[in-house]
Amino acid sequence: SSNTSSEPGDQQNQGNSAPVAENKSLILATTTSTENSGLLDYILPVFKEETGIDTKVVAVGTGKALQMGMDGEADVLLVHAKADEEKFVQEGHGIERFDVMYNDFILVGPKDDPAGIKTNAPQDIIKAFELIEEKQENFVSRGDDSGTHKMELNLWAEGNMEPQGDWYLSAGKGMGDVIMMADELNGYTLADRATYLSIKDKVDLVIVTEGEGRLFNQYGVIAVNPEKNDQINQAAAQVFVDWILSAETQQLISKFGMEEYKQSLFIPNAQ
Amino acid sequence: MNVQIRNLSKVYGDRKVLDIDTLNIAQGTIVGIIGPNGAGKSTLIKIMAGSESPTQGDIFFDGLPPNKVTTMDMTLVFQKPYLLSTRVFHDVAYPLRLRKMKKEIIQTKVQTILEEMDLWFLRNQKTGTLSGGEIQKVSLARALVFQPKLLFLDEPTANIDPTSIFVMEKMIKKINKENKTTVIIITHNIVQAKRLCQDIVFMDQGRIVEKGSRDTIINNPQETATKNFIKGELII
Amino acid sequence: MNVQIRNLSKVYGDRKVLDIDTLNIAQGTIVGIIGPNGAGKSTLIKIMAGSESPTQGDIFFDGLPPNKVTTMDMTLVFQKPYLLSTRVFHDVAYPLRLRKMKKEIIQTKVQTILEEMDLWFLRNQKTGTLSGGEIQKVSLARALVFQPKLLFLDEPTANIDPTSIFVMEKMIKKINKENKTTVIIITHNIVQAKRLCQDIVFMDQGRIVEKGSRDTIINNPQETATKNFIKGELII
Amino acid sequence: MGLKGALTLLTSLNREVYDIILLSLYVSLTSTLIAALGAIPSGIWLGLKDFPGKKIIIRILYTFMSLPPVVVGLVVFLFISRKGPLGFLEINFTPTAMILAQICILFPIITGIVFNGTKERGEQVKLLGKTLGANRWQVLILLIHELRVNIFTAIITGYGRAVSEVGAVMIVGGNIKGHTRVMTTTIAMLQSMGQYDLAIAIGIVLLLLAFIINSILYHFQQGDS
Amino acid sequence: MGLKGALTLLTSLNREVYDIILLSLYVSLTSTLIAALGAIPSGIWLGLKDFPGKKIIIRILYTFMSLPPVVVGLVVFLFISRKGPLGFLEINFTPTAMILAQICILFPIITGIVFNGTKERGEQVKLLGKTLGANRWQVLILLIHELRVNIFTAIITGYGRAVSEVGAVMIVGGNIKGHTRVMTTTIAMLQSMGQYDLAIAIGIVLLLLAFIINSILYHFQQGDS
Ligand SMILES: Nc1ncnc2c1ncn2[C@@H]1O[C@H](COP(=O)(O)OP(=O)(O)OP(=O)(O)O)[C@@H](O)[C@H]1O
Ligand SMILES: Nc1ncnc2c1ncn2[C@@H]1O[C@H](COP(=O)(O)OP(=O)(O)OP(=O)(O)O)[C@@H](O)[C@H]1O
Ligand SMILES: [Mg+2]
Ligand SMILES: [Mg+2]
Repeated sequence: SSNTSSEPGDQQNQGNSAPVAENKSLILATTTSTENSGLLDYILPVFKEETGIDTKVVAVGTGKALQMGMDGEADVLLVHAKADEEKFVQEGHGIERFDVMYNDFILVGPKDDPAGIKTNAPQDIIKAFELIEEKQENFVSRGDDSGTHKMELNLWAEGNMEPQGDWYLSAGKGMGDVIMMADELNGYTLADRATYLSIKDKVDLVIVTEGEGRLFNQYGVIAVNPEKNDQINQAAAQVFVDWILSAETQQLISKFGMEEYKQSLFIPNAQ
Repeated sequence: MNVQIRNLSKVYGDRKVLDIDTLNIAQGTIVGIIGPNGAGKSTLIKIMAGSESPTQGDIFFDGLPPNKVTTMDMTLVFQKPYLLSTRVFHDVAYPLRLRKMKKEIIQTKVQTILEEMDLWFLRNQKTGTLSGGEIQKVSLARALVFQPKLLFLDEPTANIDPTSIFVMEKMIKKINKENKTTVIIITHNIVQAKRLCQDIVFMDQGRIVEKGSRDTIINNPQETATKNFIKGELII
Repeated sequence: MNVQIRNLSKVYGDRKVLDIDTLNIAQGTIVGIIGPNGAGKSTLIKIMAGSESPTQGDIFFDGLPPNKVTTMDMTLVFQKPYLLSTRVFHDVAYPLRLRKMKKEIIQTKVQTILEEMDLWFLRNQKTGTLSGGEIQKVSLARALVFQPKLLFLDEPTANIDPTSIFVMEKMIKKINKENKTTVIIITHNIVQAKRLCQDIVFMDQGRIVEKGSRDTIINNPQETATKNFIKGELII
Repeated sequence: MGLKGALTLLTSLNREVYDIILLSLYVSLTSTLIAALGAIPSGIWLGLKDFPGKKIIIRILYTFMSLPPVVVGLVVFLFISRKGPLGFLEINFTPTAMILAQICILFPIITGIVFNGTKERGEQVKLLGKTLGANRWQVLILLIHELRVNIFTAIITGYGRAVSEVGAVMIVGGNIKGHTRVMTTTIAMLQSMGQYDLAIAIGIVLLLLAFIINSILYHFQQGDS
Repeated sequence: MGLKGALTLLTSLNREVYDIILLSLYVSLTSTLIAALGAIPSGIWLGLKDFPGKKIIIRILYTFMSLPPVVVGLVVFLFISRKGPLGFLEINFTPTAMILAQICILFPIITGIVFNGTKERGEQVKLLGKTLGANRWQVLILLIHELRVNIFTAIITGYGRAVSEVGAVMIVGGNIKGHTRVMTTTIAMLQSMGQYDLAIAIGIVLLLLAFIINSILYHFQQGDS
């Protein structure tokens, strides 16, 4: 089924079988950033109201979320590691991947910015990493195979650097924890904007690098291949995919965060 | 109930603490077991009562190996009594509750026996606070209350004062008479053995040295060991 | 050591189990305490030995309240002895180890006393496996081994066989004579009290009913209660 | 600060908070109860019976008192996952799964503590029961009565473990809002979101509840002794 | 599968794996040892002494047996964080901090179990010691000797908790590779990365070590009894 590529129209039709799906809840495996930022709490009640489907959100790292998809433990995935996601679909674990929304990664660091990144590399992440390595300033890495971690590793590789030494701390923890650790250790870390904003007033960290193309953070949605096992709630998964890609939901996503942060935390970009 | 023992032995490590060829105890008798410390008296009585397993040998009650019916009809008062951590009344009532008797019957039976043994005033005391003699009295009361057919007593009056000893002995004699209960009692009090028992068994180093009627063993023992042992006590 | 007691009482809930105006025990004597079960004998001896606190009253040793020096020189053998969960030898050696004696001296002293009391063969046995009488013997040995100046014994021969009783009494008399140890012994064995003690105290219901020399109390008691109590025992 | 936060939280009458508390209680009490029902007789039995290989069983039992909750969670997860041998039960990400995982953690703990208590005094109690005519079942009841202080410690220790444990319930439950979110998973989540005050406030609520539960159990243990 | 994985892991002679194992042992043994040194005398003392307010202290003690590791971790973290009162010690994200947090978790557990054991038999032992002339210190030694089975259970339970605990060490240690990564945090991390096999393999290594530690402790407990 790996070469099966459904047109959105098909899905719309399949989505009509939703009533069957309603008596079972839908398991959505996603990243901590979507849950901890409050986005899902914001949009899922609308989903429930419109479709009657109860969504169970399991918030884990992207690596684990994909693993859950491979094992058929989740019905639908909302994650952010595009290359891995495409591989996931290619290998037949998912039906098709769709862009849903994006936000961006940012480099955060201590207010006094000991590596001088704010002045020397406010929009150049590779340069910023070079400065950190050069000055051996503490850098806390997610180290957990998450989407953010993968992005970070790509950036080091792109700059031909192999970070190691006492200053490079691989934590193996979630985004919130890692931001807190960076704060505590007066270090830098690569974070997704949503999580940073939600935690900003608890830490002294400031954004030192942002707004360049490489820091683009795309989220995608994938319905898990129903052939994995007969418990997969494919109908509901399709309803969810269709719903999150719909114009109304996209509109809803764009409104999230405006009130509290005066900016959208996720920018919808479904085609 | 009568009791027969055949080739009974108990070995700990390389020490044989019990080694008995044969012992027959007739229904309805009171039999005393006497002998020096470490002779194996408690080991013997515990094995008979099913509280310890022999290394080897057999025991028969009324000709049958131990079974559910016989064990329900016998009991053992341990040398170191264990009282339940509750109040005296409940401790004594316990065997009756095990036998699912009616509440009123339990009340009557327990009250009767506690009064007979001058223990009624202790009925609400926690067993953990009793004096040494009181513990022994309560544990005898608990054994007598359900009128067993076979009663094993391991030095039941060791901590009892001279006056109360007579009460205890009266109770033992009474159950033996009224209920035809066979009683096997270990005691270091030769005078008590003389007062209570029809037959006496003298043990030493795990073996039965001599057994016979009270008069034979106390007044006219055949073995020197028995003579010496009995003589010890009677010197005043 | 001599002992003086003034206005001693012990109350549990609303029951006064001990109520003693005055009791003086002279240095170097052996004093017996007799009386019915629950009379308060163990309570009294435990309070004297500092193992229980009185509700009220004072005790003096050689005129002084209990202090570190006197408590190091006295000991109590409990009615229910507690042996350490180790082997007999180590249990008996324990008070000597507490006193930081040299290893060889400990070895000699423990061996001597175990041999004197016919316990040497048990030296490597775990205390948890001893017979009732053996436990009492070991706990007496453990008390005697460090030659206390004041020795409290609570029914120390209740589970001892007639022959061994003489050994135990010999040991008690010996420490009293050689070491001038004051001995206070509770017993239900009137004959034993007669053999051992110079003075006897008769207690009932927490009070001292009568005290005096052995001959007075046993052969010529003044109080009816004492008479009845003594009489009970001597009927054979 | 924390205590005040806890009280504010409790008096806020927030439905979600109450659901979380109730689910915590349900999961930890149910798993303690079920584990205890199996573990108490097992511990007593181990304390009394002699059989070949007992020594090694005991060591394994002690070892299992060290079972890491995360591993237990993972193994249970693999068993009940859709692909797993028990997948047909469809209990993944449900309170039932959380209870199952906690039972695995508590069982060796409660058994181990009861076993040790029984070893010291159980034989004596059993013999007494038997000499007075108690059958197997009655002997068990008697043992539970006489060893109640020890059994109480075992249950309290087990409950303490259940209610405070986060690793296993997080994995098999998934911390799903409204379904499997309990106090500890909430605390862990809040902690990772930097909401320390709220995390500690819920921690204090958890302790207050433990205090109440312990007091109730203590009351039972006292009985008429 | 898991056992084979564990063996492969152990024989791989991977330096990183060995460091993680050694740090786990160091942290859990040190915290058990320190907690036990304080908790054993405390438990004994509580079991023997009567004083006003004892009942309430006991209830609080039992309650603290339910301390959620995450909360303990968080509170310790706040104390030793840069801005916290003990920030000057600069022990955040170090093994010392992990030990500190675990001591807080183990202390009530060990104290509670020892307390219950002492309650049953401690008074008798104490009185015997005193009548034979033991001073306070010698009485304590005697009590530890006589209550060793119970104390052993307490230590095993405590160690089991320490070595399997993840919530507190994760927060105060930070699971930093090469610095504060222990077996449980590794397991949790691997689990969160979906690497189940490796997670279970490390879990089995953890249990093997627990087995060895328990056997050694058991050997001591046996002593000459
Ligand atoms: N587990 C054991 N290991 C070794 N020896 C044991 C064990 N149990 C009992 N014994 C020994 O067996 C002997 C017999 O014990 P038993 O209790 O039957 O004596 P007894 O005749 O009742 O003595 P007493 O008059 O002192 O009560 C004792 O010497 C005792 O030390
Ligand atoms: N904690 C308690 N609460 C209530 N009564 C108690 C408590 N402790 C002891 N007693 C009572 O105090 C009385 C005296 O006890 P004690 O042990 O001193 O008696 P005794 O003279 O040594 O008796 P025995 O000859 O039986 O050893 C007993 O009736 C006992 O039940
Ligand atoms: Mg005996
Ligand atoms: Mg007494």
